Amino acid sequence: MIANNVAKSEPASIKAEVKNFNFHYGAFHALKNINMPIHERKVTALIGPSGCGKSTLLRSFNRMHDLYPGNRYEGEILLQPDNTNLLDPQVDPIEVRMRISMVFQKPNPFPKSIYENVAYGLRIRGENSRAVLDEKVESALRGAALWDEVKDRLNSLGANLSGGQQQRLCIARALATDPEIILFDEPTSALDPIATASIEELVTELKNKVTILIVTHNMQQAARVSDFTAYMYLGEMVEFGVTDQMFIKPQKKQTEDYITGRFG
Amino acid sequence: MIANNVAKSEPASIKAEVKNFNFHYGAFHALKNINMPIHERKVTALIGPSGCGKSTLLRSFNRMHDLYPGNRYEGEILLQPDNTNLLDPQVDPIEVRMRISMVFQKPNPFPKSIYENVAYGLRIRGENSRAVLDEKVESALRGAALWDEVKDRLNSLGANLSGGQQQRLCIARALATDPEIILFDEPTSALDPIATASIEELVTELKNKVTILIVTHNMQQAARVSDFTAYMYLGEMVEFGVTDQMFIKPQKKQTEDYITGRFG
Amino acid sequence: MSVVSDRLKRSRVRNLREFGVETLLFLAAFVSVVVTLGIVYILISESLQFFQHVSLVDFFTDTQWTPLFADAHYGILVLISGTLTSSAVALAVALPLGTVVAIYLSEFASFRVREAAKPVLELLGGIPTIVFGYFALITVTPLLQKIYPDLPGFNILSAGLVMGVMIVPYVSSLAEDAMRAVPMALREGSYAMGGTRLQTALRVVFPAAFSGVASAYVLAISRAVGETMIVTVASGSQPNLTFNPAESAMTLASYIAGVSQGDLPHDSIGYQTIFAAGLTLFALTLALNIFGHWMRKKYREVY
Amino acid sequence: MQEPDLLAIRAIITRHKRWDLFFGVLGICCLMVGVLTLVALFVDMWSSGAERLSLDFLSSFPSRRAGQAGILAAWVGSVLVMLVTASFAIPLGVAAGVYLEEYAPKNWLTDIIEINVSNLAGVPSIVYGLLGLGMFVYTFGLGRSILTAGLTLALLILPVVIVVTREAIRAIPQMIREASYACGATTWQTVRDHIVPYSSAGILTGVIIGMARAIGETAPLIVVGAVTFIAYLPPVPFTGEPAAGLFDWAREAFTVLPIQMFNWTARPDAAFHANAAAGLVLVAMTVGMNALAIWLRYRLRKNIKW
Amino acid sequence: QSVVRVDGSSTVFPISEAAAEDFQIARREKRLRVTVGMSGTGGGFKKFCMADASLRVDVTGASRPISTGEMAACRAAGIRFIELPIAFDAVTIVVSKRNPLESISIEDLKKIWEPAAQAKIFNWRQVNPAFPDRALKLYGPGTDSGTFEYFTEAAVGRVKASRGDYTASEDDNVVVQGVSRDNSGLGYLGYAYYAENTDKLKALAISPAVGKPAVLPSEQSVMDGSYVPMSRPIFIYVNAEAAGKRPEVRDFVEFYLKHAGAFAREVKYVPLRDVDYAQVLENFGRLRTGTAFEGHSEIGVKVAELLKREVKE
Ligand SMILES: Nc1ncnc2c1ncn2[C@@H]1O[C@H](COP(=O)(O)OP(=O)(O)OP(=O)(O)O)[C@@H](O)[C@H]1O
Ligand SMILES: Nc1ncnc2c1ncn2[C@@H]1O[C@H](COP(=O)(O)OP(=O)(O)OP(=O)(O)O)[C@@H](O)[C@H]1O
Ligand SMILES: [Mg+2]
Ligand SMILES: [Mg+2]
Ligand SMILES: O=P([O-])([O-])[O-]
Repeated sequence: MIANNVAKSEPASIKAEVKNFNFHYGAFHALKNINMPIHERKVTALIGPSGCGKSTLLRSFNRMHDLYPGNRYEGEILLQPDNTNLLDPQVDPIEVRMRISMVFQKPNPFPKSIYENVAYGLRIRGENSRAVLDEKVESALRGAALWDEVKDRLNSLGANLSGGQQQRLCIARALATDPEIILFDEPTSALDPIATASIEELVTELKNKVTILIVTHNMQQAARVSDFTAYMYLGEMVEFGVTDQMFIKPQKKQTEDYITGRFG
Repeated sequence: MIANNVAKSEPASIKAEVKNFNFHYGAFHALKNINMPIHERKVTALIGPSGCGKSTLLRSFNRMHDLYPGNRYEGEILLQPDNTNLLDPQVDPIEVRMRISMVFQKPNPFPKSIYENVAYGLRIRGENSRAVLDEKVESALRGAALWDEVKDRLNSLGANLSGGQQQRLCIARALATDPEIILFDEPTSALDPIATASIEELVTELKNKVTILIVTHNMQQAARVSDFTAYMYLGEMVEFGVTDQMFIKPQKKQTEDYITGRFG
Repeated sequence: MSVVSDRLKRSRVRNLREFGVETLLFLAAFVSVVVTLGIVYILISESLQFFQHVSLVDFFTDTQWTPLFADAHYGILVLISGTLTSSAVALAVALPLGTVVAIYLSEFASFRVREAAKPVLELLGGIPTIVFGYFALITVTPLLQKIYPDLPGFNILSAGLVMGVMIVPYVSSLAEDAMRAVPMALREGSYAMGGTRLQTALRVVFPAAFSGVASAYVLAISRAVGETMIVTVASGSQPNLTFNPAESAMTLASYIAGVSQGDLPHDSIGYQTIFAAGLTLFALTLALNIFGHWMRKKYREVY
Repeated sequence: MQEPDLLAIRAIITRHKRWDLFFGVLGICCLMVGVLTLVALFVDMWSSGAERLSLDFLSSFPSRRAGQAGILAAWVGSVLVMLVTASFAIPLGVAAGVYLEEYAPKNWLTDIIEINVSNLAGVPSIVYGLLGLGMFVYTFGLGRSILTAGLTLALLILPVVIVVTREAIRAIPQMIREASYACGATTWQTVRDHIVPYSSAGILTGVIIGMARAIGETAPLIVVGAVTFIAYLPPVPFTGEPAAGLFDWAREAFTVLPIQMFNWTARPDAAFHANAAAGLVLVAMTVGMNALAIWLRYRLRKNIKW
Repeated sequence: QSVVRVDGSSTVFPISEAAAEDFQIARREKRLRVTVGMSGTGGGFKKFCMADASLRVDVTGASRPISTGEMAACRAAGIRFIELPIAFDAVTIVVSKRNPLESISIEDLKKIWEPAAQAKIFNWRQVNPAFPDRALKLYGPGTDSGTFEYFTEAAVGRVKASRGDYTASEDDNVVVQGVSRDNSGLGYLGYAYYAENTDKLKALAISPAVGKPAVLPSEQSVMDGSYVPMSRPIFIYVNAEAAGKRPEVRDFVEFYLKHAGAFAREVKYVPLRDVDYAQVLENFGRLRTGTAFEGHSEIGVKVAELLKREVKE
């Protein structure tokens, strides 16, 4: 069903794989038999019209749905290299989340200082040595291209930053703990064009270090930042493929209609 | 400064005109020297990236900003045929709102019956005759292409309708009082594609009876429904023109970048 | 170009009606100011007469409070000490308990537990305080005496403990509201980092909700300071300058209530003392509330 | 790619989860302190007063013989006092809440009113008693009557009503207001047609909670002068000889449940202490009112979706 | 419909309440009404002598005679009153059942309660070396009560002269509660409270002076005048104008006086002798206004003698 036009011959480069995945919000069947691979150190974009289930799929990767009652997973998401099905009830969601970070649609820095925001993930892992923290906070902020802007006011509140800076702060927070995958849910939709550009640039750089999964409603953004694209519609995966090919020559009429803006 | 490529030779067809309009949210200068005409019984679209001031401009037309303290208008919006500046302090905002209706981004029916939702505008004008109300409610619901779907349950709650139906109910509410202009602020952004299509169709039909001003973040939508388009950026009116020309051959590089999705 | 078309002119009738309604509503809101002024006027005018008999120095430095005895002393510190001690005991129960319950209900409990527990706790706050008073005296004190036989039959401790339990719902309910108002996005932010419930609750939600929690605390403190019947019934109304909860004591409020039961002659100094005590109590709670207002402004939610 | 140190992560998680568990248990324990106190209180009152509860108890006047004493005058007094309280506190409080939310400009006067309201909410009830005594009894000459008691308690719960009204109003989404204004409604029309109707359930909840508090108040009523023994009911309007006026009952002397209870517990004769079953009735009344409020709030949350 | 308003002493309250209850039953067909408040003797006189007729009460109970200040207030308001003794109360000194003490002398009571003892006397031993060495915890009625005034006058010698650091309450059960639970407690209260709680409290016999025999409070010892100085008459005061002009007030007071003996016994007070009640009724019938006292209690006074005294206003 899925037109997987990526060579299957690169097994080493698969970081995770979604297999026959179904998701239910109570009685509502939100995701239907999803299959897709996540390539290591690549950017995979999820696109589709509003309500098609992009966020739902993304949030399954770090078991975010466990926070709310009544949600049900079916099928597997296999995480490599240990080949763990991260949906397995035996697997602790906290463990999953420690390995897979997330950046949200609206920047949501904690009501703490910039420093403490970034250090948060380390602190809850029990890291209290100031030296280690200092070093990791700095490198995360550098990684999020924020260091130069905030290095003189690490103790001011995260909320005092501009929207784009806050979003980069959230990225730094996600980076600080060396995650294996970072999930982005429409990370720029609340931002102005300039901030958007800086985040996009950042995402492109980050993929050298970490696997990235990004939801966006902006086709151009998907085209600009991603290596692979999955097009979803009404809870189904319509098409998955290498971004460049998909945008030039989608295999399905439906995908083409969407990409060219004929609906949505 | 504004490239007004519409023939100035049709004065009778101008419903309203924005002249040297500035708007301040307290200390924040949100709209800067806006000039544009609103053509009678045409659809004028306002487009531009998030935060550029589209909603702010739209809401100035029915003095919505009067509801909040600290907002300041400067300049004029001349409403025809009265040739009155509707921002004049002597003008009663209530009279303005009775003549210029509005439909919001998220459908916001009152928690009353469908019938009472539509009748509300008439009731506050003192209309209490059941016969008149019945007639006007029906014609407004027909105008909003909702009559057939709800005629058997006029007494059920507005909130029980689907999102698209709710939005059409809000349109019916706006239509019921025979307004001269209807303002739409991203009326479909909370709706699914099918509901979106029905609203777009409705807007196209309505322009036979009433002047329409619509804000949208969806370029394709602007292209589909509007006769004129205004492109705004950071509180300024960058370009105003006939929609077809603007989408085919915008006069400014900036507009072109935006329309082709190179940023935003 | 300032010609305003008739169709758009302001309507005088409508404006008048709107103005009339607004004025009426304003007057209703202003009643609260009138009430405060009334309270202040009554307290101050009676207290002024009181202070013609008693110097402020005596009032604040004397260590005995026996205004109604032949050998009269007017040391308000005695009542203040009782008020502070009983409040301290109550708050030592109410604040930690209330906070833990709030955190538990907002972050740990399932929806069903929360929906069931909150109303039950709120019932606790709705029970007449006089009922609590007898509960403290007749049930709690003997229990405490089993543990601590030297405890006198009237003591601050049992009144304070019961008062604390009574105040728990004020703290937990408001603090829980404040914590639940913290956007889910912040919680998700913390969980997404691998935080546990407790870490999320203590490190993210609680600090984010702090201004709301603080106003819950302020309300709890003013409840404790002003609580009357529990102390009147259970802690013995004995004017001791003491901070020992195992003793019997009199608070500002219980003094007023006790003396009011006797209904002293209007112009006697004894009668004026209740206003002096009332004024002190009012000043105490006013200071608290202003402090609370300031706290709320300072730590307004930053999320 | 960093090789995940799963074992280290798992060790950390196990440790943290222990704390989680500990806190969960602590939370339940703290919750139980409250719940058990409530239960103990009920059991306590029930065991000492249940046998006195009967129709006779509700329909007899007080008596010096414990076994014959009833609470007729007291509960009627409580109900009438509440009637007065409600009819003043609700309109005033709602009007004030509406003003503060929908009209008040942001200026110093509004600020003062706001600080004032929150301050009044914290003023000890006994101080309201002093106010009622000075204002209603001595200044306005309303006597030590049902009216005075009702007004005093009305002032006492006024801040509660105001605060709750404001909260209920604040829960109405701004877009509903905008929709109304966009239809051309004036502020008053918006308030009348939307704000008050949509917040009415919330306001009602608050009013009930306020009333439940007022009905249990003892201290301020002692100050304004409730009587202790009263063996007749206030006149029903338009009955009796000569016919009573519509509001004559409001000028009558009164007693209320908490006062009656307070008096009985103060008796030398221990048989009266069982009459603190009056307390059971009182608690039943407040619990009933609170339960009603809770039920309303629950219904409200379920029914209203914006 | 006019109401007979009664207020005043909490000591007298049970008797007034009984009178009000039975009176309303007896006069049911006439629908006569009585309210009884309980504001203490001082509070009662305050309402009794109030200038504002709408706040004034018709009858007030008093566990001590009217004071000079109160008389002045009444005079200022133009109120004349009739003083009517209705029973005896015996101020009873109580200790815990587990306290070995059986009797106490007035001197020792003075040492315990005088103002000079405040913040000084905290141990029984400090009072009398014969007493046990244990903490002394004191309980007593509130300062606005007649019991307090009478006790201070009788024990310390000056009205209201008392230490202030004891547990004071207008509610006499507080004394019962406190003393019964406190092995080292001592308190004083009205006889009725002791009579109802003989299972929890022990009354001390009182010796009026060192060397004199100690006497326990009882109906007998009060009636025969041997329980001195702690027994005292209690009164009601009636507004003379109301009694003269309002038949229901007159009717109520007469009813009250006719049954006072029975009511008093029922609520555990000591009644007067029948001849005395007859005399009281007669005094009332003549609307004999004024007080037989000098504005303060007298220790060890005899009712029969009182009723014959010259009265003044
Ligand atoms: N908590 C929930 N309970 C029930 N249904 C839900 C819930 N969250 C989302 N849904 C439904 O699941 C479907 C997928 O939602 P999802 O948020 O994943 O869409 P999306 O593709 O991310 O859309 P958007 O671009 O608007 O964010 C939608 O139909 C939505 O209404
Ligand atoms: N109430 C307000 N107070 C202060 N600034 C405001 C307010 N509302 C909007 N703004 C600012 O005014 C600018 C224009 O806002 P506006 O809502 O008109 O943008 P928009 O073009 O409608 O954007 P969007 O597509 O996101 O709705 C933005 O920078 C916004 O931050
Ligand atoms: Mg989404
Ligand atoms: Mg907008
Ligand atoms: O109420 P008293 O009898 O003690 O005045």
